[in-house]
Amino acid sequence: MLFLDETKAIVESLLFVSNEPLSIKQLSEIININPDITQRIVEDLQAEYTKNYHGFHLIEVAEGFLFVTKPEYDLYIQKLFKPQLSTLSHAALETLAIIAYKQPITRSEIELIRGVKVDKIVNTLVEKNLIEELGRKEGPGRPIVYGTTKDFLKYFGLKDLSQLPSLENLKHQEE
Amino acid sequence: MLFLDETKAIVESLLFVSNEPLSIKQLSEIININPDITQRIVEDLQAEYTKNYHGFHLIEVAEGFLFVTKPEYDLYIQKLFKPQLSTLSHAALETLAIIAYKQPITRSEIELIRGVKVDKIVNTLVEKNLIEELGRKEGPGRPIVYGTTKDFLKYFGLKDLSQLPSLENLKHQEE
Amino acid sequence: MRLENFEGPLDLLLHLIEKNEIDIYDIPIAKITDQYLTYINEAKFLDLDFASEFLVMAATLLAIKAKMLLPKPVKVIDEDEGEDPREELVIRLIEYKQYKEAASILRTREKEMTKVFTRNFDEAQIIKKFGPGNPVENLTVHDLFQTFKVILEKASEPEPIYEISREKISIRECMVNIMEALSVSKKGLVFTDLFPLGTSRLRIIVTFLALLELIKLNRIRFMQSGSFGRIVIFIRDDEE
Repeated sequence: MLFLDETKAIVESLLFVSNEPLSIKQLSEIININPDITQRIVEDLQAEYTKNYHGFHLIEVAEGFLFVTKPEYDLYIQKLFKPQLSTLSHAALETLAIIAYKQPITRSEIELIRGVKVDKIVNTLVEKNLIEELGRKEGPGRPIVYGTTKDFLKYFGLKDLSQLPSLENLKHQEE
Repeated sequence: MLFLDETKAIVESLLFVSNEPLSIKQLSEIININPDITQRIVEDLQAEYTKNYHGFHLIEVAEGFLFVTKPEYDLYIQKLFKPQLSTLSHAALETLAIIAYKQPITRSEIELIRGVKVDKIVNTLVEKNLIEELGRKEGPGRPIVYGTTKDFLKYFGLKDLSQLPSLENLKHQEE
Repeated sequence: MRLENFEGPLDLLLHLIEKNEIDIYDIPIAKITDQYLTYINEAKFLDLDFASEFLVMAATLLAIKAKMLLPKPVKVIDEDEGEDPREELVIRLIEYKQYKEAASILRTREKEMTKVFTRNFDEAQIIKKFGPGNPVENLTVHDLFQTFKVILEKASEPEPIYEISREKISIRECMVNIMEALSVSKKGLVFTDLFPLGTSRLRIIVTFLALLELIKLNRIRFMQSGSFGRIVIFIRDDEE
């Protein structure tokens, strides 16, 4: 028989690693203890983590028990993940620039310009809703052609694509 | 200014949701508090979770802090996950050891020490994100130089590279 | 123990040194070379790359062995004395051994860490929960334009070309070289002198293939003064 402190620690470690709610039954079977003891331990843990100085607590959902952060700290958690929301890698920016100016364009045409594979980046840009599939090109393999989205215009504060700084300007700057 | 209990709860909630170690700097910036306070809170949390009745604790790894389960409960967690624990091959470990100590290092420099080709192993280690390209060396062919990543530190539970035993010590052990 | 159990030629050598309880600074090279060659002979090489690494080391060992057996020239210059042909190999072995130790320390740490689990949040899920946000928050249309401008400029530049030097040796060329050397020295050539320390792997292999080819063509012959004695190569006279 395990000591109560140790049993409590085991229950806590299991709840800690699980992304899914764990039931009293599951926990008891894994640890091989009486469900009554498990029940008491889980209630102990619930009471403990309700305390103010804890950032997460143990909630009971339909299927069992799950550690989740307390809702009042959502803003901070959002801040933690936010950098991933907004930053675009330089490679992604390059790819986006090429698509913006050369659309409709296929993946292999982008690769020809950038000199590297762009599969992943194109997928990321689609996920971020900055570009979308416009259709397929006639010709061998009928490759997908990409273009920028409405969200792209919104994010860059453009009314339409004609508002992109023109390449003609670029030429004149050069001369 | 937040009350200390609340600040502690916020730090805890951030550490709880993060898969990656969080540094004092990151935490302080997100919560917008003095790093000294963050440091004190993190030390508090470390002390708190060391206690026997907790199933996980706060370790310092890869230049940050990370909640992980205590090693003594791994059998129970394995029962929950039935995870496939794959360890690195001996060849991969040797190659990693050389890179860890001699970085930045080129592939042919590694081959000189190991006496065998390392192309495949280096590629595998890059895929596993344990090493990365640091740039190119000046000289003929401008070969790529490699170094270890943050994931390397995390994988081996190291705070930073200085925690590796020094080669001098290894030498003396021999004699 | 099979050859596949070793990480490479250095690993095999270290094993032999440990097994024989030999002082790494004073390797009985003849003994170790014999044992090394026994391993190689018994091995079935499936992976040619792997095999070539072991063969290169075999050649190195034979070269060292030959140098140590070579009688010291009479007119020996003092400075040359004390130079041990094993030195370079010993340095390599000691360095390799260090990293082997380091690897075993990493193995211990790895084992400890496999007992430890982190929470494994699906970050994509969390991000989704917070809504899409603006993925280009810190960028303006000017950044986009500048980036494209740089791409166009880069595209108009010619690709930089680097010359990569690589030794080019053909078997034919090597055969000619060997024959020329043989025609000059009537007393023949010592086999291992064809592979001085520091000879590139490619050259060793090509030289070896050239020798095999010359034997096949009946252009050269070998003489050896007893087993493990030095091997000397001679031109085969037409009359023979």
